[in-house]
Amino acid sequence: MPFDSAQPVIELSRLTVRFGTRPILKGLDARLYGTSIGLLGPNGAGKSTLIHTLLGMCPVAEGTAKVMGHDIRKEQRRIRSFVGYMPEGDAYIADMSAVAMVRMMGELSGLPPEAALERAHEVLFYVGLGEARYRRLGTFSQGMRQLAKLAQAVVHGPRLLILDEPTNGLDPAARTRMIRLIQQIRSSGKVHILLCSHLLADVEQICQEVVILKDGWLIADVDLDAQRRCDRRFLDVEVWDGADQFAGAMAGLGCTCSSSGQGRISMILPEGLHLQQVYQTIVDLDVPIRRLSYRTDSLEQIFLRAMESADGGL
Amino acid sequence: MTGLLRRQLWGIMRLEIRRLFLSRMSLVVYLLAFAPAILLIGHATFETRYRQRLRSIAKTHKPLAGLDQVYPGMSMQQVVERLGRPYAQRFGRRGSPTVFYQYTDGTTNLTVVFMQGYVWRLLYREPTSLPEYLRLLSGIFNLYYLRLGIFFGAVWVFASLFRGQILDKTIHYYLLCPVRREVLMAGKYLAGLLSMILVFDLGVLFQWIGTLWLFDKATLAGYLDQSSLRQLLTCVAVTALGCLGYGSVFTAVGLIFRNPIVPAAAILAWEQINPFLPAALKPLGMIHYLQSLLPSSAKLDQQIPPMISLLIRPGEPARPTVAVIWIVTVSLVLLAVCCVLARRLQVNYATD
Amino acid sequence: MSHDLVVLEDVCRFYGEVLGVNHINLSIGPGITSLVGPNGSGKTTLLSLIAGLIRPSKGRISVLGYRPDQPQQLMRILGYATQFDSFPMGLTGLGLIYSLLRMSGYPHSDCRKMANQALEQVGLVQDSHRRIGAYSKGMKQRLKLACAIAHQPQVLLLDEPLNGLDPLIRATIIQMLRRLGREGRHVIISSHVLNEVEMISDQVVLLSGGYVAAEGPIHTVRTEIKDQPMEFLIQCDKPRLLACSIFQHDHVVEARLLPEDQGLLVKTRDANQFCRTICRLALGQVQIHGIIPTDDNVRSIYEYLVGNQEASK
Amino acid sequence: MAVYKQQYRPYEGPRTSPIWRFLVPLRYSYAKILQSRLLVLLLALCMFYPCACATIIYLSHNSPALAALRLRSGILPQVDGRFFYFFCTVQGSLAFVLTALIGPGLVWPDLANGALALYLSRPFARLEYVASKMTILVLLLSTITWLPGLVLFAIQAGCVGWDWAVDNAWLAGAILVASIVWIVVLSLIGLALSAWVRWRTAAGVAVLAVYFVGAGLGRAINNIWQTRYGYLIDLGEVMNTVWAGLFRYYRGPGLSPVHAWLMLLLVCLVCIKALASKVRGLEVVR
Repeated sequence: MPFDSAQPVIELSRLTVRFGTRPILKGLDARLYGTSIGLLGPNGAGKSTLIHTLLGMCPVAEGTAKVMGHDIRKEQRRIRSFVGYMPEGDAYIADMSAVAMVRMMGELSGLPPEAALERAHEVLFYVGLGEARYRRLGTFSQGMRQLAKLAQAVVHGPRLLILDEPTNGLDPAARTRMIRLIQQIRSSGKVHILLCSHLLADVEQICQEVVILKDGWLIADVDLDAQRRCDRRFLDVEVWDGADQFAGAMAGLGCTCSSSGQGRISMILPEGLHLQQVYQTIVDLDVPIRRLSYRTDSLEQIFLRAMESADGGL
Repeated sequence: MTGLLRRQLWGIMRLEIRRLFLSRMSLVVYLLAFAPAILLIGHATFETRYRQRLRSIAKTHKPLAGLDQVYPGMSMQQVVERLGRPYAQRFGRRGSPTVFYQYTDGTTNLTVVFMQGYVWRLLYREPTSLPEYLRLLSGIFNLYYLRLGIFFGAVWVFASLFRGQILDKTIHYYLLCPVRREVLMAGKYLAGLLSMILVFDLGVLFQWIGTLWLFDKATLAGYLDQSSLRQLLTCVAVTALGCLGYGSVFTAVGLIFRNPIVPAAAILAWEQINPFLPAALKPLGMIHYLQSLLPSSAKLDQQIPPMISLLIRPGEPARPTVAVIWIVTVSLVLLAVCCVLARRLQVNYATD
Repeated sequence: MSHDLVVLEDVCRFYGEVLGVNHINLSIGPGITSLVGPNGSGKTTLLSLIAGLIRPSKGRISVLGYRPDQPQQLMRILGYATQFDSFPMGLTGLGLIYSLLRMSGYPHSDCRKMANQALEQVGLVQDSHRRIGAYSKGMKQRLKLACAIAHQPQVLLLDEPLNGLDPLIRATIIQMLRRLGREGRHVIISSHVLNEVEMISDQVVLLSGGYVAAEGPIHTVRTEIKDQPMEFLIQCDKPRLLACSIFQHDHVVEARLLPEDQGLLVKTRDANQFCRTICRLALGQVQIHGIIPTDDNVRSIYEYLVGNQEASK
Repeated sequence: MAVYKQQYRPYEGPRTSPIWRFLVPLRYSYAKILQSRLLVLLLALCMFYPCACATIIYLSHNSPALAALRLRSGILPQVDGRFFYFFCTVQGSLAFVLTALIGPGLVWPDLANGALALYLSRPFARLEYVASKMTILVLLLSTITWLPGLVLFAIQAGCVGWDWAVDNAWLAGAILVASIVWIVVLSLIGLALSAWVRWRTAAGVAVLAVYFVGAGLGRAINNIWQTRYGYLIDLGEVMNTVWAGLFRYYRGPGLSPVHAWLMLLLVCLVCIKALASKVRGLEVVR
């Protein structure tokens, strides 16, 4: 890693932001070091506000924050010059060609016109808009506009890439493509990524570290790899049919079974019950199974746990 | 079934009326409807205070003779000898050799303009009389209200009934209700009509109130005796009919055209050139009939320039019954067309 | 015409020269049905056709026996949450639903009750008196849902209902949809998020380029795709040994060892038979602690049936 | 043989100075604006009156040419404050039409498609954004107002001589100030309306409406109240008063120049306020 790991990417100290009198962020304290940080939280938790504050679009009421060691209250311009931002909503200039817009954005970030042109072509190829780069952005489809947004966010070679809901509204193929791109950018090792998304599956594929906000408080800062547990007592089984029969038999062995429809059964194995016995039951009953696995904690469960414990803690 | 129908109609109307009255868009309509009333009322307050002031000045600075006793060419001294000291005097802009003397006898204000010591101009300001005000009112109604106010109000309100919601991408909420499209149409139209009539008739009333307020009871009683109250009632009725007629026209326009501004401009042009059209073409339009309904404006003609009187007077006025029947029939036909259009309306914002 | 099915017979719809949907034949029963497909494959068109917001160029549609061009009857049993994030101006959340119910002809007290119920179901009661203009994207999304379910329709059409919702609310909404599905209502959802589709839907309709590419329960659809052998990830302690024994069977066409003992990838032509075999082998000397189908999901079906066209674009 | 994998690369080249960065969007806007034929045609038309003026100035100092055209020298107007006042009035109206044509397309498309977030998340401040958009109008309007005005002044100076130029230097200043004030007011109005009116044609109409409705209403107020303050909402009248003051030309009774200047200031402030509330990186949530 070429990064100075001693310096946090984002450092928040008692960061408070208010809209009018309504507090949106209530004194956040955190030091985030990860190369790819996920920002999660329910609607209205202040995720977007945090991003806007980091970019200097919201006035800070109290406290401060540092991005790569630069104070957001004093060095806004500096921060914006090394941050790439992909906003959540539609953002494009309808009557410009993709290459012209990306180039202009590059120039606004301080690239000389020629360099900006080179970079514009390069990043558009890179995000896969090579064929369409002379077309007007107004004629682009939703997925292409998302890609163009990503292209303009990386055109100036940022050191921190802030992505707000990058996969929103994309169809599955485009979503896969977008995630692969972000993974590639991350693994180039030259960019930190701050990703904000509701789709936990996407966050899971991209991020190492996850920060969870709720009602303007920071309630959890999780290292994903460390948190992913694999509990050997929880078993998921899917069968083609005969779910009830199978569940009955397993209950006979002391399992707690719950069926969630379509032949899906979740079981909690009692102490001492061996997996072999489960297979034995399957073979004996001749149940046509199609899946059998231990349950791993998904990000969703981590998230829900965090929310619950926050409720309890408050 | 009729109970359900009534409930549905009312349900649509309450939502629409609220939308029409309370949204920011409705400010335009209020402005169109109340602008003349506001001006007139403002003027009335100004005028009353001005007259009070003149009266109080006249008590202390009564001129020695009638204000008509001075003539251009008199010297400053002569004027002062005849009328006494002015209650106010003012000098022209720096360098210019003019002096203004003000006199008043309690009702009329006289400004004497001296150029290098001699009367150059006499500016009388007399209180406007009731008939003059009524002429002004009828002019405002004819030239502004009928041709522009109600017209643009109708464009704004009725064209947006459907088109506005299509542009907003909100029409589907209405179409997804278990309501016949015809009922929806009727509800929207009625809501638009009610609010238009309310706003614009209030506008008319305020204009009259603002004007009549200036006069004392005696003058007004004489005026009401002349059964000129009919003029007011006619204005109110014509406003309502105008809303009805233009309303149906622009409901249809809003359903047919993607951009109602263009046809609205075309219709506006057509209505404006109505007086200059050959007699055969005149009846094709609303303004001809609406004007036919207005009380004959023969009294007004002397003081109004010929171009404008041409604009105000319909060439060959239609009979009131014919006019009303025509307007109502055209509206009904257009509403029937609207119903058919509403039935065929599809929600497809993407390609719009 | 069947009275508990949503039936489309040879339905076509064109917008000028642009294709909306083409020759759709579907009959959708109770339960949760998901429409899946790339952008522009006609999902929204299909939903709007069923709701009668647009008319088919050709073909017939019947929703539980009602025709879409009779809104006064159809809309009593149908609710539609569209993809548009727009609302009539100047209303509160409660006001909107209340007004819409009033418009449908319910009396005042019923409207209040029904509106509150609907808002409660989507968890918006607290914000029901705020103006919609001040709602966040997720709240708007939920409000649309509430509008659609307020009159307790038998048929519920939802266009991207989970878009922009946070995971917590997503979970509650999914629960609600499941409940509606269990109650025997027709819930038709269009969605882009395939793992959610997989979690909630009883059956999928896969659209591509305006045509139906596949329909039915997910696993049935998967087995119908004969030219793609099914793939399983077997997690075990002795992958090499297992690979040797597994190759004895005819239906196994390929086995691949993953690096770092992550397991063994096996492709088979007969999934059912394969699972039986594995279970039997598990009783032997190999400790198998996971049999995970890697392509028996909507994503794989999607990729097999639609993905190729995407790649060529 | 070598294999180069296409992948993301960071940028490590030089950066440009931030001072002139607001000129960047300008370049792209001009490329777009000058593609419109209507506009180029209109610009050419706007040059008609200055050309005519130049001819008049030239002729009035060239008696043989006058004689050849059989004109008496008295028929041509004097080149003085009045001459330039009329010049400003004509070119000012044309500038107004140009603003109505171009202004609406400046801010609104960025607002509609959320492009502001892209601009303002870069080292590019709101002020710079407005400045860059304003410069578009200012440059364009300059080419039809004070630039030809000063050229006319130069021609006159060339024909008459240095002394005239020195005596009448205030005229050149007046041309400059008059034009620039008008341009600033116009471009602010154009930008503000473009930011507030959500539809391009409507914004164009709104620019015209500000002018004509103001004029109409102002007259109405004057008539009903018998005052002159109605002129305050008549933008054309306000501007003409300011110009008349600058060119020392008496137009008869009207507004006082102080009131007119104050009104212009008020208009500018309102427009700036309107712009400031719309040009933001994020939507304001209530």
